[in-house]
Amino acid sequence: MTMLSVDNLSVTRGGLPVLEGVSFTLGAGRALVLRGPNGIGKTTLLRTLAGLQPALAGTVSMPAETMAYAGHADGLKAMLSVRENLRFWADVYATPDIAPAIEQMNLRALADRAAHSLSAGQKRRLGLARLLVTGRPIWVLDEPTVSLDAASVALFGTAVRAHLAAGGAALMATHIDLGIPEAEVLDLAPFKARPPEQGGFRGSFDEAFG
Amino acid sequence: MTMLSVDNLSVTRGGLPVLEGVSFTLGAGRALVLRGPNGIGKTTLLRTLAGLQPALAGTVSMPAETMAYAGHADGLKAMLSVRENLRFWADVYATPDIAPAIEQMNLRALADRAAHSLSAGQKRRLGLARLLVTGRPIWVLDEPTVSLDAASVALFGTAVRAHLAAGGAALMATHIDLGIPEAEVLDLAPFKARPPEQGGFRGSFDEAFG
Amino acid sequence: MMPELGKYAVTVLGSYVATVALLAGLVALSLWKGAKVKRALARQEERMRKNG
Amino acid sequence: MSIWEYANPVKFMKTSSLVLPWATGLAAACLIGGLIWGFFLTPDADNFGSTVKVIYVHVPAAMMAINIWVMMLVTSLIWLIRRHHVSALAAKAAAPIGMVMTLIALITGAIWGQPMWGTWWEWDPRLTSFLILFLFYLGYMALWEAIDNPDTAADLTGVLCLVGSVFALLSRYAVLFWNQGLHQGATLSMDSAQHISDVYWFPLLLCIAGFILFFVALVLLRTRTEIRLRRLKALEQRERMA
Amino acid sequence: MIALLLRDLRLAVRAGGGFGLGLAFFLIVVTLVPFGVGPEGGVLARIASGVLWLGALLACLLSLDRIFALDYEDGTLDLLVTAPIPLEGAVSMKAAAHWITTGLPLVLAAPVFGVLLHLPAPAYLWLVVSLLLGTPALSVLGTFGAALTVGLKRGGLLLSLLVLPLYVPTLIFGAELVRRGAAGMEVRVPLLMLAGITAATIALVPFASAAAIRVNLRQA
Amino acid sequence: MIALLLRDLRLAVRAGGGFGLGLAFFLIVVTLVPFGVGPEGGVLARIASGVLWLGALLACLLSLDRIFALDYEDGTLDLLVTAPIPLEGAVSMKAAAHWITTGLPLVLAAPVFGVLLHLPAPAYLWLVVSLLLGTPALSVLGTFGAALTVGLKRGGLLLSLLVLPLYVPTLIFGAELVRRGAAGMEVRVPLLMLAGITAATIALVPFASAAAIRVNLRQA
Ligand code: HEM
Ligand SMILES: Nc1ncnc2c1ncn2[C@@H]1O[C@H](COP(=O)(O)OP(=O)(O)OP(=O)(O)O)[C@@H](O)[C@H]1O
Ligand SMILES: Nc1ncnc2c1ncn2[C@@H]1O[C@H](COP(=O)(O)OP(=O)(O)OP(=O)(O)O)[C@@H](O)[C@H]1O
Ligand SMILES: [Mg+2]
Ligand SMILES: [Mg+2]
Repeated sequence: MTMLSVDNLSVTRGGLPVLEGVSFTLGAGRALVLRGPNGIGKTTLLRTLAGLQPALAGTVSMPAETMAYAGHADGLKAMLSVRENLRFWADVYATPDIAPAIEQMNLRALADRAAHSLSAGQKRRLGLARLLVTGRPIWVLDEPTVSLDAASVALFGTAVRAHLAAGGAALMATHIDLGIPEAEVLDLAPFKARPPEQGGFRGSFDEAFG
Repeated sequence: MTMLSVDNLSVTRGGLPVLEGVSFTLGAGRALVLRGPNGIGKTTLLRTLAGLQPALAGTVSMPAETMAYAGHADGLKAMLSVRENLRFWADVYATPDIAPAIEQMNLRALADRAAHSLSAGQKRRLGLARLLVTGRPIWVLDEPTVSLDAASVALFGTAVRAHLAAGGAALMATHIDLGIPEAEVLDLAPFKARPPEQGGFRGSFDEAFG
Repeated sequence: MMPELGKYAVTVLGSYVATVALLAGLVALSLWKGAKVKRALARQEERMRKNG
Repeated sequence: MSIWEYANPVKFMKTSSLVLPWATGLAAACLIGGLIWGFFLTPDADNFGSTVKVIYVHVPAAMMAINIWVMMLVTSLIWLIRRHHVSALAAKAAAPIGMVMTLIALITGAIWGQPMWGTWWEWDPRLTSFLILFLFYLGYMALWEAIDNPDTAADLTGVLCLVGSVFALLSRYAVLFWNQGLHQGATLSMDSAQHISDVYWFPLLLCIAGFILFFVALVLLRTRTEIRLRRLKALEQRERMA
Repeated sequence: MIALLLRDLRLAVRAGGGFGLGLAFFLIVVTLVPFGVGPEGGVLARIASGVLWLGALLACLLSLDRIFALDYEDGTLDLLVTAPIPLEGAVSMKAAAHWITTGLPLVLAAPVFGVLLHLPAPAYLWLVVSLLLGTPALSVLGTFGAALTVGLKRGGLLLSLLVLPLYVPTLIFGAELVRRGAAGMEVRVPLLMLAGITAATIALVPFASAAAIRVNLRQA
Repeated sequence: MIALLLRDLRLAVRAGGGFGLGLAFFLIVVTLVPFGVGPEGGVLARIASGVLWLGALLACLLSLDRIFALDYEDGTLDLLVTAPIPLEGAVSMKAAAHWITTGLPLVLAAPVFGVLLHLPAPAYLWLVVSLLLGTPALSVLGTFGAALTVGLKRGGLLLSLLVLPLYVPTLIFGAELVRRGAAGMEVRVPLLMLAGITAATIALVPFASAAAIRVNLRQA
């Protein structure tokens, strides 16, 4: 069953097209990894899918309220404890229980620590636990394993696999190994936007101009 | 020739010891990689070496003004261009020229872009270019290759090797492969601070109390 | 027994009442917080003794 | 044995638990004795009428307000120089008492001003300096509250107390320069020419002693609480690390 | 949505920006005014209502600039926009939290500060009424300004520049209400205007704020 | 060290916190005052010098809170502390940059604003002199407050609470200097005091600020 389908999508950053003609579909229980060199437009693509910015062309279709997004920043409040941070997002998404997320991301020992006193990797783990409490089936993740040690990467792999097994789907951008060998890989390099002379899209201002 | 020697160092975070009895030396032309799980105290150790926080016990000896530190955050000003950011640090460290750093980190195409419009990996590359303009022989780096793609990791490896060949030294904490196989590795897990009952240090207040 | 305060009764009584109320409030707050912290510390020490 | 031994928290806890009951008892005795003496057994004054009785709360509170700040300055310096935790915690414990004393001086003064000067508040230098002192207390306490690492908070509030003291003093001169006031001069001096009559003087002395002892007892109590709180934090943290 | 309100209140209390601070700032402004304009009771009484209103405005302003900026910087705003609560509601909750931590304490404490400035006796009631009616509009307009400047570092001064002109009608009717009330004059017009402005602001401005945030995120 | 000054100035210009904004804020405060206190020229002239000084103080304050916070958050402060320039010098440069972007424009523009408030003619010279002598102290004390609160999110209001009481002597002598100068009275005492306070502040306070920053970084 297809949960997310992207058709001929072009995305812009700062008014300039960065990727064009991206198409893929994501079914229940499947994971897709986006790869590509720095600056190719992975973050831009994911933000577009998350609805944070409009697409230049093409269509994105998925059922409403099925997607959870996690970007480069974790969205943690430094002054709140790990538990309070999770509790807040659970309330926003109206999920009843945060205990499983704390267990799965191995945060029990840290649950009452203020977020600002966590190490870089511990913060990231909390950011991933937030995903679990959204209860959303489609995960859209931007470099989820940055700063994680090997054990935590494995933990993340387990969480993703459990999510897929429960009928979810995951779309992830990364440069490093996520520990999910069964995921398909989409290299974005071929979709790099061409300059207008070669038939690429024109930037928002170019277009209006000529 | 020894450039940095650390002897029986214990470091604290938030008033509590996290690592104890760490000793190593770093000679000219050598690189040392610190490893260890999230939260073991890599960042804390590096910050202590950089003089940002006092050590609990032990000694750190290195010649004055020989160390350049780069932490989790890059210290970039979003509103300044890549070139202006580098120029500023070059002025602070009184190094004459930023062109080689721009070349080495492949930033020429981005040189006049404002830092806020860089992608995560591009920002990181700029952070590393900053190191090159310090002109300092000892590099102390906290997870330098986060967010970098394979090509940029290789670029970083080349820069480190050039630095070592020029008689520099590098101390780096990381979870992932840095692409510098000749570096020695120090695993910090054995140095985890013991609780006081087992003969470990007491926290700053415990000490006064007991 | 009450001294004759004349037209300034409100002034004098008001000052005394305000002073005593503020001091009493401060003392009550200090005692309350003291008891609370003492209890919390006892609980914590107990727990740490049990766990090793 | 050096005096610094008392800066050891354990030693401090032991000694203070011995001193505390005595200080409390003495404070209660002086305070109640002095206030009763002053309130019931002193005559009205010609120029003040019965409002002269306000002096027994107003003046001791005003004196304590200043002296407590000085005490905080000294303990902050001890912390910054010798790093005795008890010293910093004593400063933290004293600040709310000082703030309340300032508030008492301000409120009783305002109540007193209404019949005497015909206004609740006048921008007289004495009153104005007290208002500024109150602000310094507020800032100091707010900074303690805002920082959650206890040693960092101790360091920063210590620096603030130091800089603040200098500027509090400067403000006093500035305010005097700015407005000559209505307030009473210092009649507490030992100079007999302007000495207030003994009838008021002795109960006032007793009240002042009472306020001082009250402060000592309360600051001991609060410092004990702060020490426990500090230890609690240290233990909690160690538990988490384990 | 209540979760957001509670979280913001909790953050305000934790992060050294709690209830007391707005008040303390207000007290300081009131203390500083006589240093500037001289201590004579007559002059002070004339300008008292204006000073109190200006103080409220500034206390509001100083606590505003980080209202969205913090959420923007740590990525929370991205996540909130993609969360299943309407952004307009989230913005209103932010404004409510801001009002509870700064506006409300000011309303309650204003009479005490009135004493310091020799505010004439009949003005006290009107001071409280005018602040109670007017300060919610200050918070809501403030969130609008904060939404416009959310992407900027050092938005502080720019924010004031955008927001202060929007405060003018509230300030005029608020201060006028106090002055007329104190003088025993007719107060119906400023009272109704003040209430009307606040009601309309609360109802409409959050839509503008939400739109501004969406635009700012688009290029982040 | 000059590099730091230049960088800060450039950032101020780029990031929407440049020269103009302090002035614009000042202008708005000056315009709002008549709305608050009523438009009679007599009252305005009496309070004009005080209002101008208070406006300068607030314009300073609003631009302060991010003075170190931004550098702290993006990691620059860590790097500056490990760089080969003394932190005390860096702090002074920050204060200088702040003064150039907020204090100096106010000094230059104050006479214009004086006109709006019917400032009496002989006061203009003294207004400029007092602001010129006094505002550097405001910037330096402001950096001290900013250094104390650098680790805190939403430090804005707390910062004001810490800093404003420190501004009292400067404000009093500054406003008094203008008042006396305008009235043709002796100005030597306030003039000397103002200059003395500013000189001592510039010489000593940066050490306290640098110490506060080091303490704050220790636990970062
Ligand atoms: C809010 C207002 C007031 C404040 C902050 C205040 C402050 C002080 C202070 C600090 C002292 C101690 C002086 C010293 O020991 O040298 C004092 C003493 C005194 N105050 Fe006030 N005062 C206030 C209002 C008043 C008023 C309204 C009156 C009466 C008209 C008054 C009458 C006195 C008297 C008689 C003394 C004792 C003078 C002496 O012998 O030192 N005060 N006040
Ligand atoms: N505000 C902006 N204005 C103009 N260009 C921008 C802006 N932000 C990003 N870009 C550019 O858009 C391109 C795509 O950036 P994006 O962040 O999507 O890359 P990415 O694939 O996520 O890279 P990384 O792996 O480094 O995170 C980059 O070349 C970047 O420099
Ligand atoms: N402010 C603080 N107060 C108390 N404990 C803290 C504070 N900051 C960090 N810690 C704890 O100190 C320990 C060491 O943290 P540190 O950041 O040095 O780890 P790290 O090895 O760099 O981890 P990572 O690989 O995740 O970056 C961690 O367990 C962390 O939770
Ligand atoms: Mg990216
Ligand atoms: Mg780390």
